[in-house]
Formats: sequence, structure tokens, C-alpha cells
Amino acid sequence: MIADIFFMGVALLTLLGALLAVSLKNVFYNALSLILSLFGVACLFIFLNSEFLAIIEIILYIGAIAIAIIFAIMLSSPMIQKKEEKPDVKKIARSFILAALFFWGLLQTLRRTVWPAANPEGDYSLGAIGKSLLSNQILPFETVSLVLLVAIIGALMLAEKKGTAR
Amino acid sequence: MSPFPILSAILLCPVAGLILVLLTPRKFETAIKFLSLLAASGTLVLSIILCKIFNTADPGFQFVEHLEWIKSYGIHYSNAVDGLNVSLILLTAIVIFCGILVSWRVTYRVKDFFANMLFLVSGVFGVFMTTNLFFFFLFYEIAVIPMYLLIVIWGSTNKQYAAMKLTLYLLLGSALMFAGFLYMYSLPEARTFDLLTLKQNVHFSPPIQNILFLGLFLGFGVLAACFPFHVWSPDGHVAAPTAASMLHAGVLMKLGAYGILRVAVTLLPEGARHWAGLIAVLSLCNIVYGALVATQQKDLKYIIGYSSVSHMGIVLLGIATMTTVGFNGALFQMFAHGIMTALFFACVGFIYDGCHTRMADELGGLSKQAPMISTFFILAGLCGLGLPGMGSFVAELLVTIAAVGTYPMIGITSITALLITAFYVLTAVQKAFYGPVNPHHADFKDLDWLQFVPRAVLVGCLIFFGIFPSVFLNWVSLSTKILLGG
Amino acid sequence: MSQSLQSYLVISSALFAIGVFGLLGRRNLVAVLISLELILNSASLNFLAFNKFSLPDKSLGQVFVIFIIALAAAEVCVALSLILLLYRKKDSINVEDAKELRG
Amino acid sequence: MNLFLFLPETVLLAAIVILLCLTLAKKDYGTPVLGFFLPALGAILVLASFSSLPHSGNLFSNAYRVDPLAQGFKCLIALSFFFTAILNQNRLSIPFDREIEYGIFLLSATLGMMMMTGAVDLLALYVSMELSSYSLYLLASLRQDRRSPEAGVKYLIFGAAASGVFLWGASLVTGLSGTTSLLEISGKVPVLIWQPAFSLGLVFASFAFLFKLSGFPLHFWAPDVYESAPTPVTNFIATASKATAVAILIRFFMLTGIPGVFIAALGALAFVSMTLGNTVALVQQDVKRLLAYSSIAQAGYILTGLLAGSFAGYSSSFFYAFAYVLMNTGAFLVTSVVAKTANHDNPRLSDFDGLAERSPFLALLLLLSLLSLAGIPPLVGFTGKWILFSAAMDKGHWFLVLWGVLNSVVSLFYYLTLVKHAYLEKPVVSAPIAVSGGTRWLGLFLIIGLIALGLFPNAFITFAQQAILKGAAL
Amino acid sequence: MDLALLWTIQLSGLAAFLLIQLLPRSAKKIAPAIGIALSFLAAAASAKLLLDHANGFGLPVQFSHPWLAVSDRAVWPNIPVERYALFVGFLLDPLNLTMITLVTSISFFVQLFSFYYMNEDRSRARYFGFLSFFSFSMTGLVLSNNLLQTFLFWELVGLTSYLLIGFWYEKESAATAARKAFVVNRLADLGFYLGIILVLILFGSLNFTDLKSQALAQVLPPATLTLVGVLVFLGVMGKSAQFPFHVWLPDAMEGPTPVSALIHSATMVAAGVFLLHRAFDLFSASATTLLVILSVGCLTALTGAALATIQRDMKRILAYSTVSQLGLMTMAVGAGSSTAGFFHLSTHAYFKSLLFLTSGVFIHRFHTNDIWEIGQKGGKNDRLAIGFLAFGLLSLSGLPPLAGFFSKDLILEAIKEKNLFFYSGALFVSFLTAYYSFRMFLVIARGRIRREERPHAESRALKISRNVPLLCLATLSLVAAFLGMPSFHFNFEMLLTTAAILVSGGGLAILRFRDPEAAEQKLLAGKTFMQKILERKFFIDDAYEFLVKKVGLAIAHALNRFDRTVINGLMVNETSFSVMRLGRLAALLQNGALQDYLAWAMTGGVLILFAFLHFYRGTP
Repeated sequence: MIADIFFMGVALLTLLGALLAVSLKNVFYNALSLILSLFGVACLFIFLNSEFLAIIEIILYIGAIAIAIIFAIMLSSPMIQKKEEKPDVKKIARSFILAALFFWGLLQTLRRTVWPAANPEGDYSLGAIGKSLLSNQILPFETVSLVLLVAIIGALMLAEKKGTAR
Repeated sequence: MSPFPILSAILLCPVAGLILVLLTPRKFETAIKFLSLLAASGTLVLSIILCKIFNTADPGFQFVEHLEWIKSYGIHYSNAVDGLNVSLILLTAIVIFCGILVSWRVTYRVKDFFANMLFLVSGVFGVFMTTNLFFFFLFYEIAVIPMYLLIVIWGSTNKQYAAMKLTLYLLLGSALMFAGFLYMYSLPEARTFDLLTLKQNVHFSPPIQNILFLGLFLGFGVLAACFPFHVWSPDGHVAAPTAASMLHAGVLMKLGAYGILRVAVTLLPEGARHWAGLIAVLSLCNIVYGALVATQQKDLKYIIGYSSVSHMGIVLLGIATMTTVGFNGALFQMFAHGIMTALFFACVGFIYDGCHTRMADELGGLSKQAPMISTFFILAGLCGLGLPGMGSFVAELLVTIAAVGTYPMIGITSITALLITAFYVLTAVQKAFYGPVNPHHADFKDLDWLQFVPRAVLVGCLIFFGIFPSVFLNWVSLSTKILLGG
Repeated sequence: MSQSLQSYLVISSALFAIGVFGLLGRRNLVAVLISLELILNSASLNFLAFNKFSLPDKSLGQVFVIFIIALAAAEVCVALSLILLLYRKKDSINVEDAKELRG
Repeated sequence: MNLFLFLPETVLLAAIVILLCLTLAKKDYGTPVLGFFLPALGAILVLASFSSLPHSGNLFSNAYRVDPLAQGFKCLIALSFFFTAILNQNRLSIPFDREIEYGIFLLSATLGMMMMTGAVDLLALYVSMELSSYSLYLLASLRQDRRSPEAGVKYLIFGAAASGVFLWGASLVTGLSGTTSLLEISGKVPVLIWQPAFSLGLVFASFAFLFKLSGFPLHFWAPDVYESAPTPVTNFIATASKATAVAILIRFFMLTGIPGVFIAALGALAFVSMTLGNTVALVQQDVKRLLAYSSIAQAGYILTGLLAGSFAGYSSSFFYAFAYVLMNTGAFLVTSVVAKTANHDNPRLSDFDGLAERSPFLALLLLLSLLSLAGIPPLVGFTGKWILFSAAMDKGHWFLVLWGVLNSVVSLFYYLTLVKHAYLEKPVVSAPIAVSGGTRWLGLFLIIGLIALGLFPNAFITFAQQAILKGAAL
Repeated sequence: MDLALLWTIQLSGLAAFLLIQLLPRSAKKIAPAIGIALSFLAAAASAKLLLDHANGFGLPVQFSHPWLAVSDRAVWPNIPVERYALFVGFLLDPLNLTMITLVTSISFFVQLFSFYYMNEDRSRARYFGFLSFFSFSMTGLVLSNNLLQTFLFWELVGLTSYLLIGFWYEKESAATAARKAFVVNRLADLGFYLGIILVLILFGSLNFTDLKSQALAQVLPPATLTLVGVLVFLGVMGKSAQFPFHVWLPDAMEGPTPVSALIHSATMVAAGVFLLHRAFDLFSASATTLLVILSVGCLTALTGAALATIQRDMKRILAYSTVSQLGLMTMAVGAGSSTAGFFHLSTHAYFKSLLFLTSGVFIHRFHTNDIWEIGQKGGKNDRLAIGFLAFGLLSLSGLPPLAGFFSKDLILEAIKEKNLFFYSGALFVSFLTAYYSFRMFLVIARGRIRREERPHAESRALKISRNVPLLCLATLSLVAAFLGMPSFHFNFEMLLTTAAILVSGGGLAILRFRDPEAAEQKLLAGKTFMQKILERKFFIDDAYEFLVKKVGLAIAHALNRFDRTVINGLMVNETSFSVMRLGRLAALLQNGALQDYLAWAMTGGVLILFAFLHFYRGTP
């Protein structure tokens, strides 16, 4: 029961954070709200028996991604100084309607689906994850390293100021 | 399979010519011309041989050639002739032979020109001889694109517009064909594009016949310049260079009518009967409307262009009668009109080259300066107005007989075109060839012998088949009987 | 509202929808990027929810999410540098200022 | 493990490593890498792909499948890479000092695509898709002008959103089927298909692939990216990426089937793709943009074949993808030469003026490629379209077929407009265009390929059919 | 069998034509010799045939060869297939033996005369070629054994007529007249053509030997018979210049005069009447048809004669006179006596061609067609010509015992038996004929000579070629009456009537034109209402012009506009423009704004989602 209330709180926190992250005018606040939301997600991960993932979420997402975003915002200081102009009502209405419709559609789909009986028993351990990564999922595991490599080279290349056309 | 694949040989002549021309360096223009002429003569000789050895007593396909091509799709390279196409192969050979000779004076991008001509004519031959719908379509489109290039590069008078219109229009028509062919193939009992197999194995139910026939008719009708899809044709004729106009009006337009007979009527006889009335009405529009509009034209090529619309109406009317006489007449008209318009364009092209105008009003008195070319033009005009002794008289007679027998009112109304045609042909003749000599064109020179030959050949054909029509009818009549299930 | 599969799915749908809203509605490219992160998170949440409630192999969902997070990091990395580059060229990170390629 | 099963990928990995090492060197090896290394590697890659063609098997705990379908598409991607490597000779807007990076991204993108064709696991598929995507995002923003990052950002955000949708779909599919392996999912489809969430998952996942295929409504990035990217990159995106999309859609549809409602939806999307692509292309002046819209239209044609969902539909889509690579490369090859001659990497229609006089060979290549794109016989595009549409017709999609053919007529208008510029208009500069050896040989190869495959497609069609048959067998 | 002779007659013209065409340019001057020689050959051959016939050679002779099969059971299931073959062949019977003699002989004389007349023309070769081709076509027409072949040559003579009227094509008027002749004939021929087709479809045979009244009546209902008869008669009306198709004939005088003599008076225009006689059963099978023929003939005769009275142009007078005479012949046929009509045809042919050739002599010498001018330039000084003119005109006005008298007499008798109303019309025509004949003669012969032109010195050959034909034609027109007279019974009443009419008509002319100068002055001073109407040719040409220009060409113009604006503009161009516009519109989607793109994509996704939900609505 308490877990449920706590769960509801976390869920609300997540969604609130998400809402703030997309609706606050200041990008900096957006980033901070994102952290809030991600934190909520991490908590939810714990509810889902995936503590490792929760940690990764916090370290990687909050610790790296969100911070990178904040850094980016800070680095380019004019980016925050330049305030968004007046909110474009049409655009917001459009996105709201589309998002709402989409949400409603998803809910309907979920409602009409017969879900399998819950089966939470199993091996959630880090060991199992590691084993899986190095056996079944070796191909994605190797590939993702390449992706990261490409991303890093790319990011470096783009950030570098050189580059002259032939 | 006959020991010597004469049909493929006819087809391969221009193809071989094309390859040789492409391989010849650009600067050897005369060599290119002679190569093309050689290829054209080759097909002509082979076509004449084909007509000679064609067995008029056999109503079915002869000289059948068959080669697996894309087996899993029921696509074979198969050629054959019967009464429907033997004459058209001959027609194509004659027109390309004359076309090459007429183009002897081309000087701009000679190599490309002759390559395009040969490519075009390969497509036309292919359409006429194949019995597989895939190849029918393939060759058909092969014939369209060189026409675009011929018009756009060597053409005149609004050529870009006309070329684009012609190409898009023809391909629009072919789109309907394409869908129709694929639909036939998709039927479970069909699974082949082979015409004969389709005819034997597949019975299309009446509603399907009706819809399919309409689609195919519209597709082919565009090519046959059926009213109201005719406007591409006069514009195209006008813009095209001489030889292209000859091929275009002489042969290309016949592809449509041939397709109606070969594919639509053969496979969908019930559909044909269902829509025959509509076709008759449209063809009447073609005949009378085309002729009336022709009276208003100033440009000689436009006059001929609209007269082609009118004359193709006679072909369609013949088909619409759904009688052997009508079919015979339609086929005859296809042949006669092919030769006749080729002659027309050969003459107008020559005049345009010399006088740099085709406006009837701006010419005048050409008979005095250039009696030969005017004689040829007048002969073509006389054929156009259905003078007895010329091929198209017999054709029109047969069609009119059939039409008066089946659709009396339409048949009778269609006869008025003879009057209108006489009017505009003679008016054009009077303006361009009679009257005082126009000093602007004082240095216009008459035909030399090289230019005389192709036109004389065409006139010879017109008169020969006008006097001995049974030579032609012997070719076709058994096959047209079969077409009607006789 | 209890901890059932459905409630997780509803939460993640909501997260997805909020992400879509931001993706379509925000003009600041960084905010757009933030919205994209929300969408990816909603997918992660989905995976883990299924992981708990229905997947036989409890490591599968977790592994998948690890990859999602890793790739999200890569994505943010590339995206941020692109946004910075854009900022450098155009002096703006407003989506609506990036409208030169059109028509 | 049979080396041949992973040969092309190994070659690529090795090449990436070599290039990585080169980046560390002080000296700039850009020019030799692009001028010699990549074409040579392309040739090796093509050879490797073709030599591994007959092999089949499953790798990496059944996450990676090597079968004629995958191998065939790998050959296609290898060819496309090879073509792009040769096109590099005419590169114009790739910065001097980023040529090695360019090479790396090209290689990693190729690797990602190849892996996509073989991946039969949602996770592997996702990761390899991202590998190719990120590489392409970076390739697309290589250019150093004002607009380049804009294209990159658009491409990336669009792509990331598509991945989000894919992931959502994948999560639903995985959740309900309990596995990420497509092969296993395939067995469960008949039962699960009645679960809305499962079908929705499939729909979401395949919908996201439309992004790669640049089909409506996920095509919007294409014109902007095609325009802004350096021409060789555009060619690579237009050919390899699209071929991969076809491969993955074939794989996906073949293994999971297409939910009935999605067939109708795909039909509508194909309809709009064709119409939109062709009509908008009519009003384009920038040739690369024009080709982008043309590729959107082509996506519509391919979708028409795919949504037939039949053996014939898949095999003809395979054939058409091959044809598409050939003819599009032809068009881009000429575009790249023209761009180089005009010294401006966004050649406009008027830059093609008088091409026939300046280089009859290129004009011919352009003519044939464009006509093939328009589906004019006897070129390969025609044959491809014929069997593609005949497959759709078999399933009763007569309206789409008719519309498709009508659309190709419309498309002929802008193709012919380009042809007209090449053949009719007078050039501003009439100096002959120098065509480098590689370009010439590639052009010749393409011309022969376009005609030969158009006229004698039997062998290839048979191969495609075999590939589909074997690919469908679990 | 004398088919060889027939072939000779038939082909000599064609041979001459081809030979002349093949002559090298340097040898073109022998063209007249070829033409004359071969036409002589034809004339001789037909004379031989005539002699043979007189010696008991059995007629008719038929030769027939299938030409073209048009059988189709699908259309005409009830009629035996073999009947639907179209044939080519000869049918020689006494009727066309006469005609062929007439044609070949006149053709020969005219060719001979042309040598004189066209001596100075540089296109002589072309002229003789066409003339020979005309002989070929005309003999073909006459010898033909079926309607279709008749039609075939019918058109060919029309063609040669066109070519010869427009022989001096540099003259605008000649070219226009030629076109007018062809088109008007075409208009009439449409009926003929249709008639033939109807006969073929409904009756099954076109051979003259099959077209018998009884056979026709068995197969065809009376209304159809009338229709077919009238349709075929339409063709006759065109060729034989019957009202209202007569308008082309006076204009046809733009051609060289010998051509007018041969084609436009003696032979071709008579082909219609010949056909009426030839296929008389086709017309006589229906009384209505005959009545139509009679009325048309009467109207034609009256119109022609009335218009002839005011013409100044010598050839035009003769042309209208021809129209009027053709009307009389047609009347005869309409009255049921095709023999009388045909008889008049043969006599008329000789004296009218004589008249034309005579006028040719005048024109050649005085370079004018105007009778007053001829008179003033000394027309009466050419004694020989004046003599022939008088002879011809008297024959025309029916002075006994000249040829015209007998034939006209027969016609009048036939009409009188049939219908008194038309009889009075015919009498009035005779009156007018006498009037304009005398008028013409008087104006030429009594003109006060103002500026006399001396004749050129002419070579002997030229003189022969001028005088021999005239003489021979004059002789023949006398002889022909006696030779060809079908049956003559002396009718005193008729003689009296004719004489009275001749006297009154001639008298009136003498009264008014004894002094041509004064008459001209009077004419110039003021025109009566009647004269004005006559000068406007009863407004028939105006009506035609109105129909062609204000109706026909206006429709064509409207259709042309329709073609350009509606079909080409709206249907074709606008369609493509619309596609273009659609493209421009759709290009607006690609507005560069990333989020609009995303929104569209999302909209697509949402739509698919909803379609999806709709599809799965059944499941819980």
C-alpha cells in the first residue's frame, strides 16, 4: 500500500518533471526539470526490480546527458539570454492536440489488449545482464562501441572549428 | 519454328544498323547515312519477302518465333505474323526506307539523328510483330522516347511544348495499357503475357471485359488520336522534323489502332461489342471534327495533322463496326493513310527546307517553280480526299460500307468528311501551289533524283494498292474473320 | 493506481505524449532535444515494465535499456555538437530560424 | 565459424581500423584515402560480398542471419559504396581536412547498413540502424556552408524521433512475444496478431523504417538533406540507405506479416508518396533536390510492391532496389561531374545546359538513368516496375498500380526537362567536360547494366526469387 | 471477240498520258503528236467497233473481273456472300457504243484543235497529258459495267476537269474555279457514293445487267427505291450541272477553250445524262424519282437559259446554254424517255463542241471573251468562223432540219405526253435558247468594227488543225442526227410549235440587238429589276457563299476555337498546369520548418493509429 502511494508519487514526479521540461520557457529550467523527470524514471526502474538500470540512468542520463545539455546551454551563453519570443499559440495547440490524440490512441490500444499474466519471477541480477551482454547480445554490444566511436569522432569533428572546403 | 527467323531479322536490321551507327565516329556522316540506308533497305527487302511468302490461306499466326525470356512471369520473346500485322510491317519498312532517304539532307548531329530514327523504327517493328504483351509494351515505349528526342532536337515550331505533350500523352495512354495488361496477367487462370495463351485459356467475364476494354481502348485510343485525345498529334506532327513526322503519322499512330485490334478486340470481343457504339460516335467526331478543324489551319503541317485525325477516325470507325469488312477497311486505311501522310510530310518537309515557311498563305505558285514536289503533294492530297484509284479510296469505301450497314446515321454523316477534306486540301493546294509565284521563294529548287525516289516509291504504293486492293485484302481478310470468331 | 503493467504503460505513454508535445511545440532546439530524451525514456520504461511483468528472460529488457541509454548518450553527443555548429553559423538555436532548406 | 559468413563486415571493420590509425598520423592522408584507398576497398568489398553470396547460416546466437536475401542486399550495398567511392573523384564540398573522417563515416554507415540486412533481432537491428544513422547524420553535415548544420539537425531529430517510435513499437512487440528475435516472433505472429498492442508494435516498428525509405510522411528530411549534403553523400543516402530500407522492410514484413489495416495504410502512404514526390519534383530547380523528390516517389513505387506482401512482391522489390541503385547512381554520377564543372555543389537545371555537346557520354548516361527512373524500356527501371506492379496487381491493388503508372508519366516531365537541358539548351561554356577514368568506367558499367539488366533480367529475377524463398524459410 | 479493240480504246488515253509524263524535258514538244495520234487510234478503234456492229456484231459484250470482296455475313446474313464481290469490267452495248464513238471522236477533234489553240503555251505537254488522261477516264466511265467503276472514273473525270480548269493556275480565278468545280461536284457525289453503297448493301450487286426494275422492286421497298434513285441522281446533278449544282460550270470556263469544248460541254457534263440512261431502271423504278428528275431538269433548263440571256462572255453564254440543254436532257429522262435525252446528248455534244471550238477561234484571235469586243475587233471578218458559229447556233436553237431540231423535238414530245406544265417550261426554254443564240450571233456579226486585229500569219499545219475539226464536227452534227435518230415520225404540230418559238425568240433578239452598240448603251444606261436578278445569278452563288462562309466555315472556326481552348487549353494544358500547381502547393509542405515536418509525420502516425483502432474495435 505504501509502496503504491510511493509509486504514485514517483509517477507524478516523473510526469510533472517531464511536463515542466517541455513547458517552461527557460531552457535552463527545462534541463533541470528533465533531471527531475529522469530521476523519477530511475525510481520507477527500481520499482521494476532493475536497480542497476536505475543507477545507470542516474549516472549516465542525469550525470552525463543532462549535464552535457546544461553545459551546452551554459557554454553558449547567448543561447539562454535570447529568450523565446511570444509563445506561438497555433503551434502549441497543434502539438497539444496531436500529442493528446496520440496519447488517447495509445491508451485505447493498451486498453483493448489482453495482457499476459504478470510473471515477475526471474533473475534480475547484474551477472545475468553481463552474461547476456557477452553471449546473446554480443553483436549489439560490439556494434554499440562502434556507434559511440563514430559519435565521438563526429562530435569532435563538428566541434572543431577547422574545415575548409576544397 | 521456321528455319530462318525472318521476323527477328526484320527487327534486327535496324537494331544492327543502330549499333553500327553508334560505333561509327561522328565525323563520317555519309557513312552513317549509308549504314542507315542499308539497314532500312534490308528491312524493306525482308518485309517484301515476308509479304511474298506470307501464306494468305492460313488464318493463324505464321513464322512463329518463340524464346523463353522471363519464365516466372510468363514473358516470352515471341513473334508472329498474321493478316493484321503483315501489312503494317511492310508499311513500316516502306516508311523508314523513304524516311531515311528524305533525311539525307540532315546536317545537324547526323549520327544522333539516324541513331534515333533506327531506334524508333526498331520499336515500331517490335510492336507490330510481337505476340507477348510485355514486349508489346516494351517496344511501344521504345518507340516513344526517340520521337521525343527527334522532335526536341531537330524539330521546329514550338517543339519543346509539342514534344513534351506528345510524350506525356502517349505514355499516359500507355499507362492505361500497362494497368490493363497487368490485370490480365494477374488473373489466376492467366499468369502469362502471351497473347495466344491468354486468348485460349482465359475467358473474361462480361463486366470485366467491359471495363478492361474501355481502359485498353482509351490507352490505345490516345495513340490512335481518338477524339478527344487527339491534340497531341497535330502539334507533334508540326514540330517534328520531316522524317519523324513521316514515321509518326505514318506508323506511330497506327500502333494504337493495331493495338485495339490485336489486343483489345482479340482478347475482349464482348467488351468491344459493348463499347462499339461509343467508339463509333468518337470516331465520327474524329472524322468530321478533324476535317472541319483542318479547314481553319494555315500551316500545311497542321492541315495534314488534322487530316490525320480525320483519317484515323475512319480506321476507328472501321473497327467500331465489328465486321470483317470494317476491319479490312480499317487495316487498309491504316496502310494507305500511313503511306499517304508519309508522302504529305515528305513534301511539306521539303518545301519547308526550301522556303522556310509552311504557311499556305506565304507560299504560292510553287507549281511553277517546283512542279515535281507540287505534283507529289497534290497526289497525296488527292489520296487524302479519297480519289478512286488511290489506296485510301478503297479503304474508305470498305469502312463506309460497313458503317452504313451497322450504324446508318453515323456512316452517312461520316461521308461528309469527303467533302470537307476536298475543300481544305484543294484550298491548301490553291494557296500554296497555285497563283502567282511568290518572289520570296524565287530560289526554291525542285527535287533532285535522290529526293525524288522516296516520294515516288510512296506514290507508287498508293496507286498500286488503289488499283489492286485485293492483294492487300487477301492478306488480311482471313485473319479479320478469325478475329470475329468466324 | 497500482503497480501493474498497465499503469507503467500508461505512465510511459504519457511520457511519450509529453515528449511529442515538446518535440512539436518547442522552438528551442535544446528543448526539442530534451523532449526526444523523454521519448527515449518512455521506451526504456516500457521495456523494463515488460521485463518485469512478461519477459521470461529478465535480463533481456535490461540489456535493451542499457543500449538505449548508451545510444541516447551518443545521440545527444552528436546532436549537441550539431546544434552548437548551427548556433555558430546562424547565431540562433531556434528551430524556426533553420528554414533555409525548403521548397 | 565460416569466415565467408562475415566477410564483407570484416573487410569494413578492418578498413575502419586502418583509417582510424591514419587519423593519428600527422601527415594528411586525405587525398590518397579518397582517391585510391576507398575505391580499392570498394572493389574488394564488392568482391568479398559476391564471394560470400552463396553462403548462409546464423551468427551471434541467431541474432544475425546470413542468407541470400541478406547477402544479396550486402552486394547491393557494397556496390553502392563502391559507386560512391568512385563518385568521390568528383567531390566538391567535402572539406579538405575531413576526408579521412568522411571515409570512416562512410565505412561505418556501410557496415551499419550491411548489418541491418542481416539482423534478425530487434536489438541488433536497432543498434545497427543507429550505427548507419549516426554516420549518415554526420556525413550529411560535413559540408562547410551555412546550411549544412541545419540539414544535419533536421536529419538527426527526424531520425531520433523515428527511432523513438521504433523503440516503442519494439517494446510492445518484445513485451507481448517475450523475445526480441524476429525469427521467434515470426512463429508467434498468428496468435499475437489479434492483440492490438502487438500489431501496433509491428506497425510502429515498420513505420519507422519509412524514415530510411524516405516514404511519406517520414520523407521530409530527404529533400533538405539531399540538397545540402555533398553529392557523393547524397548518392550514398539515396542508394545504399534506401536499399537497406527495402531489405529491412522485406525482412520485417516477410517474418511478421503485415497487419491487414497496415496494408491499407501503406497503400495510402504509397499513394501520397508517389503523388507528392512527383508533383513537387516538377517545380524544382536544384537537381539534387529534384532527385530527392524523385526518390520519394520511387519509395512510393517500392511500397506498392512491398505491400503486396507476396513472394512476387518481395522479390520484385529486391529487383527494383537493385535497379534503383543503378539508375540513381547514374543520375548522381552525372550530377557530381556537372557540379564539379560548375564548381558549385548544388547544380541547377541550367547547369546541365549543353551537356550533350560538352560530353555526349555523360549526356547519354544521364538520359538512360533518368529514363530508367521513369520506367522507360528497355532499361532496368522498366522491367523492375513491370514486375513490381504486377505483384501489386496480383493482390488486387489495381488502383495503386494505375496511379503508379500515371505518376511515372508525370515524373517523365521533369526527367525530360533535365534531358532537354542536357540535349537542347545551348551551354554557357562550351568547353568539353573532362571525365576522369573512374567516372568513365563507372558510367560505362552503369549504361551496360541499365540496358543489360533491363533486357535480360531473367537471371537476376530468378536469384531474387530464390533469395526470398530462402529468406522466408526459418 | 473484240476485247482488244475495247482495250485499245480504254488504254490509249492512259498510254498517251504516261508517255507524255515520261518524256524527257527536251522532248516535251512532241507531246501533242502523241496525244493526237493516240486519240486518233481510239477514235479509229471505236469507229471500227461501230462498223462491226453495223455489220452484225452481236452486242452486248460483257467482260467482268472480281476486284474486291466485301462479303460479311455478320452484317448481311440473308444475302449470298458471293454477291458482295465488287467487279471491274466492260459492258459494251449499243448505247455506250454510241457514247464511246462520240467521246473518242470529239476527243480526237479537240486534241487536234488544241494543237492550234495551245500552240504558244509553254505547258503544252502538261495540257496534252491531262487531256489524254481525260480520254482514258471518260472512256472508262462509259465502258464500265457497274456503278462502282462508273463512280471511280466519274471521280477521275472530275479530277481531270479540276486540273484542266485550273490549267492556268497562276490566275487566281482559274484556281478558284477549279476548286469550286471539284468541291461542288464532290458535294453532289456524296449522294452518288451513298447511293452506291446503299444499293450494294440492300441489293447486293452494282452491275448494270443486274440492276433491272423488276429485280430492284423485288428486293427494295418503294421508299428505299426512291431514296436510292434520288441519291444517285444527286451525283448526276453535280456532274451534269443541274440546279442547284450548276454554279461550277460557268466558272469552269476559266479553262482553255478546247477543254470547255470537250469536257464541259460535250462529254463529261453529259456523263450524268449518260448515267441516267445507263441505269435508267434504277430511277424508273420509282415514279417519285422520275418526278424529281423532271422538276430538277426543268428548273435547270430554265435557270440556264435565263442566265444565258444576259451574259457578255462568249464562253459563259455557251456554258449556261449547256446547263440549260443538260436540263432539257434530264427532263427527257424524267419524262420517262431516256432515249430522247440520250439522243439530244449526242447531237448536242457535236454542235456544242463545234460552238466552243468556234468561240475558241474567236478568243484565240481577238484575245477576249466579250462578244461586244469581239464584234468591235472584227469578229465578222473571220468568215469561216462566223459560218460555223451560225451553223452551231441554229442547230442549238433547233432550226429544222439541223440536228438540234430533231433531238429537241423528241424531248418536247416526250414531255408533252407526260406533263403539260413542264412542257410549257420546256417551250419557254426553247424560246430563250433562240433568243440568246440570236443575240450572241448578232452582237458578234453586226458589231461596228473599231480596232480590227489582223490574224497572225499561221502555218499550214495550224490551219489544218484549226479548220479540220470544225468542219468535221459540223458534218458530224448533221450526220449524227440521222444516224442516231431512234425513231422519227413526222409531227407537224411539233414542227409548227418549234418554228413559232424560233421565230419569236429570234425575232425578239433581232429587235433588241440589231444594233449591238445601241443595245450596249441602253444596257449601261439602266438595268431592269429582272436584269439585276439575272446578273446576280438568282442569288444562288450568294447562297452558296453564305452556306460555305457564314455557316460551314463559321462552324469550323468555332470548332477550331473549341479545339484550341477547350480540348487543348482546358483538357490538356490545364490538366498539366494543375499538376504543376499541385506540385507548387505540395512544395509548401516542405517549408523548411522542422517541426512542421514532424507535425505532418505525427499526423500521419495518428491517422494510422486511428485507422488501426477502428480495425481492432471488435476486440475487448
